[in-house]
Amino acid sequence: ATSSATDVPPVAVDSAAVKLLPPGIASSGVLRVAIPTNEPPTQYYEDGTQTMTGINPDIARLIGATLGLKVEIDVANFDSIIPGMAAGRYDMTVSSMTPTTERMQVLDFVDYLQIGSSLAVAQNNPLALKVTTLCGHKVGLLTGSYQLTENIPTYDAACVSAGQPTIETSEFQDTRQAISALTSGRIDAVFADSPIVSYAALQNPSIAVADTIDVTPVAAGVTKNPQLVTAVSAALASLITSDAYRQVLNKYGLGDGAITDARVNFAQG
Amino acid sequence: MTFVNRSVETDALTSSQSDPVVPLRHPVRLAIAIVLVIVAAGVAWDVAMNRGYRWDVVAQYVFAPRIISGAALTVGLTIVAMAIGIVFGTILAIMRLSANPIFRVIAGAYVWFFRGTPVLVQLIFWYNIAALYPVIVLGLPFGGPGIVIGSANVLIAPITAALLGLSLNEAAYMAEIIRSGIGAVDRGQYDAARALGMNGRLLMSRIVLPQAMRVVIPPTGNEIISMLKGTSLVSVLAISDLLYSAQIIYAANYQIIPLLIVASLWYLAMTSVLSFFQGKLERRYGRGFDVRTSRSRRWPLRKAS
Amino acid sequence: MTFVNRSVETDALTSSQSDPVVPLRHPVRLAIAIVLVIVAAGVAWDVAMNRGYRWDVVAQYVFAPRIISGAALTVGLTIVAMAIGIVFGTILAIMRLSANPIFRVIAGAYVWFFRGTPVLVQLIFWYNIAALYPVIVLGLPFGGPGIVIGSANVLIAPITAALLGLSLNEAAYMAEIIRSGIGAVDRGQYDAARALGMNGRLLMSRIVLPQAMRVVIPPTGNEIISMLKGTSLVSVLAISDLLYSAQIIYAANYQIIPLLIVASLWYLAMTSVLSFFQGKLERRYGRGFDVRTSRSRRWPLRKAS
Amino acid sequence: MATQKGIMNTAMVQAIGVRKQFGSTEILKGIDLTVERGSVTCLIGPSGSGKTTFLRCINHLEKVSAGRLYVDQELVGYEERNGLLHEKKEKDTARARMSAGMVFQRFNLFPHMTVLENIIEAPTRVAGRPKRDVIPEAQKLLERVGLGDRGMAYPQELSGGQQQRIAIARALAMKPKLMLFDEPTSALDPELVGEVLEVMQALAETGMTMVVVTHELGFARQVGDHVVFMDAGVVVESGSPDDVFNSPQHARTQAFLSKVL
Amino acid sequence: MATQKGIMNTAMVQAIGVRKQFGSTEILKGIDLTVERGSVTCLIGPSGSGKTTFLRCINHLEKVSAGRLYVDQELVGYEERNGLLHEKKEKDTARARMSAGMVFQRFNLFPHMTVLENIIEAPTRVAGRPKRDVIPEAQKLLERVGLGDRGMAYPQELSGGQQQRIAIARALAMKPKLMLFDEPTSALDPELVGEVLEVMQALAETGMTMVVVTHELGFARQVGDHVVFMDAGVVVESGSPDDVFNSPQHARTQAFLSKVL
Ligand SMILES: Nc1ncnc2c1ncn2[C@@H]1O[C@H](COP(=O)(O)OP(=O)(O)OP(=O)(O)O)[C@@H](O)[C@H]1O
Ligand SMILES: Nc1ncnc2c1ncn2[C@@H]1O[C@H](COP(=O)(O)OP(=O)(O)OP(=O)(O)O)[C@@H](O)[C@H]1O
Ligand SMILES: [Mg+2]
Ligand SMILES: [Mg+2]
Repeated sequence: ATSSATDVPPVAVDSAAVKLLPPGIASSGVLRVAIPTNEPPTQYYEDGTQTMTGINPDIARLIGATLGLKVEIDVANFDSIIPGMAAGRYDMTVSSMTPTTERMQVLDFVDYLQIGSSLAVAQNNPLALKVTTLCGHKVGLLTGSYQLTENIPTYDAACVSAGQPTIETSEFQDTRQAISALTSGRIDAVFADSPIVSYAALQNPSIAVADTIDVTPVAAGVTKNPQLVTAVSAALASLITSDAYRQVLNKYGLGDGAITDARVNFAQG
Repeated sequence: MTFVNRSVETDALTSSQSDPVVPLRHPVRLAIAIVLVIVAAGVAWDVAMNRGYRWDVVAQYVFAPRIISGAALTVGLTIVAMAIGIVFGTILAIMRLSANPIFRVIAGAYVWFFRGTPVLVQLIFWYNIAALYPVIVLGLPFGGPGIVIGSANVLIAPITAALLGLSLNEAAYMAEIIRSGIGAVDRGQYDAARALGMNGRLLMSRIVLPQAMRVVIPPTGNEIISMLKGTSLVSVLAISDLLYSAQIIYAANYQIIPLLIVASLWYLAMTSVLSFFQGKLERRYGRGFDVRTSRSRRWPLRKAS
Repeated sequence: MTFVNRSVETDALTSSQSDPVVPLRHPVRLAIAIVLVIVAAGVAWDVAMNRGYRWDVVAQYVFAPRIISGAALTVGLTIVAMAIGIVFGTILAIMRLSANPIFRVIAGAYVWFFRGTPVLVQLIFWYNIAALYPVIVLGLPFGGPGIVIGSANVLIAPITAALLGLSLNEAAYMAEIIRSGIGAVDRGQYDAARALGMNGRLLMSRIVLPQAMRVVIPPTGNEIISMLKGTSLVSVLAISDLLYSAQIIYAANYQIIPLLIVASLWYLAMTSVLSFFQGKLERRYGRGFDVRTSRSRRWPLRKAS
Repeated sequence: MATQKGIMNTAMVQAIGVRKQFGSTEILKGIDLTVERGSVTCLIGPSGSGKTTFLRCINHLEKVSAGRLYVDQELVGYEERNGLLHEKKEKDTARARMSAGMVFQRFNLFPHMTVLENIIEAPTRVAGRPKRDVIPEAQKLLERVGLGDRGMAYPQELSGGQQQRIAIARALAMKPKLMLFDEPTSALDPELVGEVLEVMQALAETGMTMVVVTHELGFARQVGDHVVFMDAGVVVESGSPDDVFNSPQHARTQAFLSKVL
Repeated sequence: MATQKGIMNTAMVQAIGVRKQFGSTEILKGIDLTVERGSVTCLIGPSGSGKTTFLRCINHLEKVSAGRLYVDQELVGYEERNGLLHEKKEKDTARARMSAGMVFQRFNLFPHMTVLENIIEAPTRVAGRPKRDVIPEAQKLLERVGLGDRGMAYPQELSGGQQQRIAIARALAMKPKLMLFDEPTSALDPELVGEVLEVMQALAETGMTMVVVTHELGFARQVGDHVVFMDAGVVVESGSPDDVFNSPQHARTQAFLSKVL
């Protein structure tokens, strides 16, 4: 129980995947991974330390171990991750990204986990909301999130065809700000990634999870480099069959999120 | 030795010493200038050519509706928040200079508090005030009875919270600026105005404030520019100003640098327009003040002319 | 009618007219003051009592190690960035006032550009400059040959990017402030100094800048306060300044308002310390300047005394 | 030149034991002085003797600390009701100030207004008179001070002598009963002094009551009805110009005059 | 008082056809003037006639536009090499300025320094002399102008007359060969004028070459060797004080003197 967050269960090195690595990374022996800033529980500072823990950093460490590389975790704000990858500052990012065709112009993606979207509402759900009954309600979402760009337009279309008002969305920069808008009664619900919503509900007795849907894969982003993406996909392909993978998922209560197929550049939506 | 006594040509910007004059050369200055010009040109050339900037994406988004509406919101917020900030700041400045110690203390405390806390905190406070005060009650303090005015969430829409936060904060800064402007008005102007029977509001509005303007305008220009950019803080309230609109777009397509360039181009355009009007206002309110003062500002590399 | 001719008491802050004098009452002013005091007390009482503020949580975190190290980083960044900004801003101000048009244009363009673009963009730019210039090359522009100095990613650590962004941006604002300060120095001071054989650097550093200080200090105080709070922008580079440290904590425990209060308390403390030293400096550099000017600042509710 | 003599309250200015202190230093130490209607009184004295302070008291710009000061029969700074002195409201003081016009050493024209705007500012804004009445009057005043064509100029564009003449016109525009001058020529180049003194002399000849602080002894001798020599907050000597200048009684007066002449 | 007479280059200041224009307006229209070593030359003339501009040219604060101006045998603003006039470097001009001391109408003491610091600033910083040598000299200068005990005061704490005396001491601390005064008493209260003129007279008696712009005709008469009347950028008349004041030849001189006297 005293294990530090940097400890991930041991995994075997996949020597076939190692052979696929681009020479630069192979010779340096280091995989530089960008992890977004603090967002419990997917990534967060271990209490009182500067060490990142959570599902994303742990998956990154497992990928590194499979490739026989030392993993260097760099914490960066989302705004500076993508330019940083283009700049060659990082090789990969594990940040619960949903792969879309638009984003694939900038990065290559390899699936590593599937998560759903959850709806958080006030305790006891006074408005009896479900994702299908959001028409005309105020819903907080994360800027640029999959829920905002993919789910909401579909629901809106349904509302319109049912002759109901569309959903009133508010876009927040941070899911926490959406949650606090929910607790102060400014909005009726928050629709976001299920791990974050479940964690918030755990911390905050005045809100509850009302609905979870749409379990879809999220992917690790890799700089546009054909060698690197094949190496990472090979590593993930062997990783998802390992015990270590399951142990890590279970540690964060995401056992259902295991994937069986580490697809490359498989666009959602 | 010959002495020149011929009449002098009247095109006099250059020395018209009638002997052949060898103007002073500044080899070091010239070299520095040439280097700087080359560097500037190089940077410009590079920026235009470097494919990392993705000028094609910039061109695609620079007039995107979302960007335009974000820019409009930024301008709108800035205008309203600055207007309130200036008016309220003027009142605070006058209170701080008042003979009434209570006014002085209250205005001083206000400035101390609002300059001392981050705008972000103030914005979040106003936005989430319902968590603290679910209903807004007009009533006696210390738990006395009161009249319920309404739910905080209804009364304080996000945009209201944004305006409240930005303008109350701005008022504190403007108060300091206007106070220093009032202090720069010559004492004799008060005497002259009072000797003519002017007083209170009239003295302030007709004599003191118009003259304070000259000193107040440049730092106010700084404030407006800061406010234009500072409105991006309201994105914590899920309001899409210019910068946040760019962020929303790149959150979806990851074209971060081109979209930041788009936002920067808009900010630069706004700042330029503003500087233009600031220059006009400065000239307008500088009118009637010592021309020599303005002459003295070109220094120190000027030659004794 | 009786005329008083007795000698006058020397405790003279109040009118010592020897007839019984009825001092002027200001009923409206008094009423306003009372209302304001009651409102202030009510707000204070409410803030202390409202359980929404969770003062227990505030007390628990106010000296948390993470908050303290965030505060230290904020102070450190502010000191270094302001120091660079002031030095570079002074050089820019002198360039803008130079007789050399190339210097004027370059300094003007610098100020225009850096005041006109958001610091956020500048920070991201410096941090990710490698995306545009993977290796930093000292060489000829327009694609000419050059010497490779090193990889940008190695050279520009997040903290370097933060300092570059903050200080280059600050230099533009300081340039405007110092320029206005230099402009406020009396022309006669230049004449007197030059008549004594002073020139260039000596004239600037011994005569002009020390006198400009008086005008420069108050807006510089504003700038430092803004910088203290503005360092929170560096959180885009995942550097934990004071505010971001508080945000990290509330991200985990959702105690948003108490942690924002913790941050605000620290900011208020810093601002207060700063204002104290600013006051000292203002007095120090105000020394030797017209006392009457300062007398004239207490207005307009003062009675003719 | 005094037009009418009653007991003492027909005087335009009547000071009885006027004292003024700033903090704990006493600047005026009991001034007794009477300025008759229509007379020109010249105040002379060394720097710091309290001349300006006394003039400011007359114009209600300072409140006396003790003694009584009447201007046009009205008590300065206080109102007497039921035998008690009530401090006057700032509003009433402002109104009272309108009865006297004041001209300052450093002109103090409003730099952000044209000459004409300077002159019509108080009549229109303070007295609330319509512009169409005030402007022709202002024009006449400008002509009276010899600057009929400079109405549209800004003060900064005028010479010191011209500015001071505008300041006189501005004060006259409020139709004061009394004009106060505080060293009106001492900030002027010597050759510009004459033009201002000329305007003042012409004004004196219209019967305006004037109190003039001045070092121009020639003017005092020629135009003054009365010369008052002040030193260290007291009136040392006063009388006709001839008496004071030609046969000063006090050593202090003699010492001062020897320096200034 | 002239000590030595050569052809023309023994003069301290030699102006030949000096012209100065600002933009397209010509302020000095060909000034010819010689100031002998050890003499006191008084410049008089109406406002705007170019007296200050000429004084500033002598002190290299302005560069002449045409004609030649020699100060202590050195050409002002230019160097002659191979028959060509080369503009001087700012550094050399600054050095040249040290040969003349200048006293301004508005004193221009450095307000942020004490009196003593004002005086030792240039000798230590510009001439680079050690403080321990300069301070005793400065103290002597202070005593010479009658202010030996005010070294630690700030200029603002002194009266105008005292400030002007400090300004004289400050200029003398650089041991100039020539002293230039630009209306040194015109910003002073009349009673303070005397003390400054006294210091100037004492200085003249030591044999210092002085050029004094002044309206104090008494001083010019008593101390001046030479009076020059300027108007509209030209020298209208010059000669001994007696000649110029008592029998002015030009109408303009007469008109001016009638105003100032
Ligand atoms: N508001 C004030 N507070 C404190 N002291 C003052 C104030 N106004 C004037 N004094 C002091 O009162 C004294 C008299 O000043 P006043 O200006 O009346 O003299 P004055 O005779 O007009 O002299 P001057 O010829 O220099 O104008 C001076 O010592 C001055 O410093
Ligand atoms: N730097 C300048 N640029 C343009 N014009 C100037 C400048 N300096 C002086 N002048 C003009 O030159 C003329 C002569 O000025 P100068 O100060 O030499 O006169 P003066 O004889 O000293 O007058 P005064 O007695 O008023 O001091 C004036 O009309 C003035 O406006
Ligand atoms: Mg006075
Ligand atoms: Mg002059």
